[in-house]
Amino acid sequence: MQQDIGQLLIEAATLLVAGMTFVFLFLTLLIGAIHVIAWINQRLGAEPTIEHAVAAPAANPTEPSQGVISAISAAVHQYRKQHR
Amino acid sequence: MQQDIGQLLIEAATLLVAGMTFVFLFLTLLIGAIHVIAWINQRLGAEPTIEHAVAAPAANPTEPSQGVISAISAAVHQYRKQHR
Amino acid sequence: MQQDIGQLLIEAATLLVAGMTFVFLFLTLLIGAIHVIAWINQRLGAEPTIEHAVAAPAANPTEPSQGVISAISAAVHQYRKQHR
Amino acid sequence: MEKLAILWDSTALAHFETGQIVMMLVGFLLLYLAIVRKFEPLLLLPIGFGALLTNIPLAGFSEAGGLLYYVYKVGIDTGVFPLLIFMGVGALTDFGALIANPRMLLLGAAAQFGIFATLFGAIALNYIPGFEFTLKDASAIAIIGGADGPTAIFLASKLAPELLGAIAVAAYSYMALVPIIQPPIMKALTTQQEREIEMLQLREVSRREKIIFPLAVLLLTILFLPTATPLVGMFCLGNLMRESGVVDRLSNTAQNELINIVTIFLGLAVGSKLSADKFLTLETLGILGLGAVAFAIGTAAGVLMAKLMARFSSNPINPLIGAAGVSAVPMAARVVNKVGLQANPHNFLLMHAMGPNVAGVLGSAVAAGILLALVG
Amino acid sequence: MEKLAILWDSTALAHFETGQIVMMLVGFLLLYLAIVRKFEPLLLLPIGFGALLTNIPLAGFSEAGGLLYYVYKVGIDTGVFPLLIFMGVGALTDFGALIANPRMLLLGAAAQFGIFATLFGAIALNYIPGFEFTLKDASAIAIIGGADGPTAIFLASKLAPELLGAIAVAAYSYMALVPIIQPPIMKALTTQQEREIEMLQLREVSRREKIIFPLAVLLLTILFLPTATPLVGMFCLGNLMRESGVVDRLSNTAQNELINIVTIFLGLAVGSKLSADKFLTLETLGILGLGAVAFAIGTAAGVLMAKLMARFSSNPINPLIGAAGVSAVPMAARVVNKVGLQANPHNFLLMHAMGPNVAGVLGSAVAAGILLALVG
Amino acid sequence: MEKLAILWDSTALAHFETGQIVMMLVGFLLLYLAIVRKFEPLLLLPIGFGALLTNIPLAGFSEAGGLLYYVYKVGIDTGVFPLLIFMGVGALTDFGALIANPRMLLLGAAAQFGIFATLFGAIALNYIPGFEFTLKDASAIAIIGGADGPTAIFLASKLAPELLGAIAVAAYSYMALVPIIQPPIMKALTTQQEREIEMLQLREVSRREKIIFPLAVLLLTILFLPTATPLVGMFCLGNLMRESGVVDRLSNTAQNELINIVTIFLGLAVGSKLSADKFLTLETLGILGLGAVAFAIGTAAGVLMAKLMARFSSNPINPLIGAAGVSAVPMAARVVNKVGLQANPHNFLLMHAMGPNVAGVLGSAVAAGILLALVG
Ligand code: NA
Ligand code: NA
Ligand code: NA
Repeated sequence: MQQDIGQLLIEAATLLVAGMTFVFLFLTLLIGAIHVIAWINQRLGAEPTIEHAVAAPAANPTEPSQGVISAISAAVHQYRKQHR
Repeated sequence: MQQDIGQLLIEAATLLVAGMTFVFLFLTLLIGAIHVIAWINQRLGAEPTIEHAVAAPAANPTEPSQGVISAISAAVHQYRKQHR
Repeated sequence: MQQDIGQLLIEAATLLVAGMTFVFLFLTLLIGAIHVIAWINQRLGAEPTIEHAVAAPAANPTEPSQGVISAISAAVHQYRKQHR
Repeated sequence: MEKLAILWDSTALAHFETGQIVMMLVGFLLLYLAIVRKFEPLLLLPIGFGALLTNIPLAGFSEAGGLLYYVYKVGIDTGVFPLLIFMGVGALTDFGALIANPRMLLLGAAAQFGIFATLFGAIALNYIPGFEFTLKDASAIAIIGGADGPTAIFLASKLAPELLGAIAVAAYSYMALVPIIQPPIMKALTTQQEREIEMLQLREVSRREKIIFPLAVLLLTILFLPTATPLVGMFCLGNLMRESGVVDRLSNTAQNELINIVTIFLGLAVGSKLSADKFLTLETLGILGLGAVAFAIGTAAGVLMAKLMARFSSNPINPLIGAAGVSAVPMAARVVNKVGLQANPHNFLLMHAMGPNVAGVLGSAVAAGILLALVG
Repeated sequence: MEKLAILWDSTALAHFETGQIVMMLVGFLLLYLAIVRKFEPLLLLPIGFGALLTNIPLAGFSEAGGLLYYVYKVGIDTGVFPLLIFMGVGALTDFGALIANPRMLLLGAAAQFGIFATLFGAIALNYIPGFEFTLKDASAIAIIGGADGPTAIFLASKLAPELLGAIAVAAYSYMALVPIIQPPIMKALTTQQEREIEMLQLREVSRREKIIFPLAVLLLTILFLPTATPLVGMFCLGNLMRESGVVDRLSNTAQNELINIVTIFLGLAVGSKLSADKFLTLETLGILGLGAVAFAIGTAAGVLMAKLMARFSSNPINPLIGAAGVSAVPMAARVVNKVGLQANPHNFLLMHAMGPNVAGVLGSAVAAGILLALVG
Repeated sequence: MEKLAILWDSTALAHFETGQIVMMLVGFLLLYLAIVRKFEPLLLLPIGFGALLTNIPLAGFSEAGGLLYYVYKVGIDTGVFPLLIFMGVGALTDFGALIANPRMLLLGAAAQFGIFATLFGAIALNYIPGFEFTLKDASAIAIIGGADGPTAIFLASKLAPELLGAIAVAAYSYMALVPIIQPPIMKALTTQQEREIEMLQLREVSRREKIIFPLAVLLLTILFLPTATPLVGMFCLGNLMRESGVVDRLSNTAQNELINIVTIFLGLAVGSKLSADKFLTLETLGILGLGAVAFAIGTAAGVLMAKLMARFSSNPINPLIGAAGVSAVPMAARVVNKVGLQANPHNFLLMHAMGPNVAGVLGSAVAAGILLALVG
């Protein structure tokens, strides 16, 4: 049984290393993602102020109509083409 | 199969006619009902203002007691007489 | 069947006596409990005013740490000793 | 045309049975009582509406797969809804008046005589041909005398589910009728002089006492009446959340949104039990009659107990407050106040009546526990 | 290292299928529409998020034991969620404008032509190879023309659960697109003169009428269309709670916390149906196309009916208000108001359009009942 | 008399077992901690109360048909309750401070060392006779070091349900003890000079960044750690509802009524696991000890990581903020602020500590996902 515990301990140690590695990798990736978001945000320029957004709720959902429906349609076509 | 679709189409057409007929009949009946409600409402005269109703919540549920219980009792008796 | 009802009636009568006795005993005990609570309350002295309690929410949960954990630990030990 | 014929056949007109029509009228009657007469509208409105829905031919609200079927299964069969209501009521209840004057508990105890006497009466009713109440039925009916809706629904769902609809309707109807049932009894059993008695102001109760109280109630219930712990336990949880002052957001939710949501569903589920075959029976008449008797006896017992206590008390006791022992919070306490004011325009009994009133809630929960232990 | 290999294998990267990636893009598209374009965000945000979650490889959100699986089973399979939403919508709806001018119901009726014509169109689409809509499928698709989300979800869950995702997405998308779809049709079918017509002010409606109205609606539904009673019944319960004035705390909870909670779960559950095998099909394209047609036809039918009524009416009727008959409350009524203002800056049609608008809700619930009776 | 005898036999007095009495005392202890000491009262009050109820002899709260049985089955067995709490927490969390200074994520990562080191420690404890923790047990215990209640409950319900009661109690107790556990460690590992360091003000974060952030987190989790998506997904849904600004009514409900309702039931359900046979074991002692170790190691790792980062950073970093990486939001950040103020009365670290603090929430959810992937 002592041996079993030894084996478990090795497993636990691997978990420790693998786990911490993964956590650091993952959160480092997220740091990169935040920098990318900030960069995109700057490129997009000043956002509409919140006041504006609140003042005109659901106000002008203009023209996207074609875009939306055709985007979904395109997706379906694309997919079906591949899976025929 | 083309024939099947033909038959389905006939069914759909019947549904179209029957459905719209029913919808119109039903909502026309409701128009009548609203007129009846308005007529009843006028006959009953001015309703107690809402202020009053709020001011005296659960205030005077007077005398109905006898009415209530005896109404339920009467209903039960009536029903039991018929279903003996 | 009339006999059955008689027996049921006796049961109901016993329930009546036993039930009322128990209700009175129980609520009398509760009277005692309230007096005990009031007595304890007086012995403990003035309680921290509510204002204080609200002003310092979760402020100083000081030193109990040892107390808490060791209390639970003691309970576990005690129990295990008895149930070995 | 054929489609219209099918549509016609799918209308209710071709399928209505007399019983369903009668029960719909009962549903409308309950809605009338709730909306126009303002009888316990929070419960009677959903109950009445549930009665309408459950009696629609072909709609199947209460059959497997129907909305009311699910609601009943999930909330009443399991006992969860009445217990959550009880938690909310606990969070809404202030025991201050009772803690300040604990002897008021005796009035809450005395008023339970209405329950046990009615249990006896329900069995005696079996001598009339057509009535065949078992002890379980009789217990579920008698609890109407406890004047407490969730307690009645909880007990009925355990002891006599097929009578649940009638029992719940009777319980809430009579609770609404408290202002009519009680005053004559109160006046018959007291003298003008007694009704004029003014009582001493209550002492202030500390927050600490209010926190310990629900725990003490729970502890006694655990020790002496475990079968009452579902009801009493959830009630004390609600009260502890209220008084502890450290979980106000939970307490507020229990007092408002949660109890409101559950009330809607509880009412609909109770209404779903108002079907002709279960409601239009001789039993229902018996239940209605026994319920009235239970309320009357409970009121009388409370008043008489108060008179007895007044005799041995050094402080003045107005016997009217005994009537509040039936619970029906806060209606019964208000009735006491009103009758007191009629006798003596300077006599404000409301706070004094709140003691026996909340004691009555505990009393009937205890009585329900006793019945579960001995009959269930 | 081995552990890291297992971890890598447990990442999604090794398991993604094209369909899942495409569906995630659809999910992001819905989130974009909801957040940036403000298309019906209350529903499309949770639906889009649900679409993301359900398509994650290995996560099993929609498999037995997964969160979305439970939510769908409990709320949509049973029909409970759309019915609760309908109760909340009922509690949010003011029928005053309709009671004041009941003929507006005819506009709500006419707009349902969009539903039934689309049903015909869906079957006709079967001539195109690849489409094989049954009558049930066609009915579930056609109800998109009712412009009412919970009605569409309720009917689809009963008649064609495998199409539910696409139908719900189409219904809410087109409801959001009402300001784009309707104006050209409205302008094409009316003259400048007609659009300038001002209507007489509506009479005041008494509280009593507002209380009796939902009961009358329910009664007629019970008598003539029991299959519509789940939807209409819960709607009327909500409205009765609102108007009765005696259960305000229940009404407020139904309008706020309860409908909010259910909306979150309903959206997630609908989103869980957006899997590649069910959504990335030819049927979805058909549904999207038919939905647009249904909205257009319903709008046109409403406007034409209004023109017809104007001819026979002694009071002036602006035919624009017919467009509000498709429901999509309150968006369609606002669109009417806006187009009216463009024609005549002093012409405020909002209140007049509310009548046909709420009539459209009843109309599509009735249409759903008819389809359930004849096809279900 | 016989009836009274039956009543007596139905009291708990005749049936109490020692273990139940001890567990009731534990329940009272938890209530004391919650009410008097204000230790995480939102959870410890219902947990303590649940512990009382579940240990009542004959009451059967946690047996089939009992209230707590249902609540546990519905909410914890399915994982639904912790996930809903996580959605609410997400809706309550402001990631602004983290987005402004993303390197703080490394502190949230370092603090997870408390989890993995404790996992190792739990296995090592098996050398002591009496302990036989499996890898699953050890993982469920170690997650206490994540200092996040719902994460711990979620993971324990998946990996070691029989330890759930002890783990949840330990997690919430230690979270309450953060102000006692952390300061000595923080002071031991830093110099007075280091603690005095003032940090630069954070830049402002735009609404757009806050909206994209939860989606980015979700996307990374989907790609690299699907097993964490239930926790992270619901968290991000709540945060997206908050930041999107288009579904404020849903966000408010998730932050208030919904999380309150779920908290009551979650607490009761966790309490129902505090039965003598599961809690009064050597394992519980191990869990209590390991939990304290986990917190201490996590705190130390966070502080040391902060010291390391300070060396390579151009901007000044006060190493105290590393302690906030264990999460325990917002308590740990407040502790950092307090210790900082002790060293330098002008040093307000609260906002700077919020970054690692919310990073710790993500970190422990990621750690839970890793454990589920490798051990589950
Ligand atoms: Na009572
Ligand atoms: Na409609
Ligand atoms: Na953490």
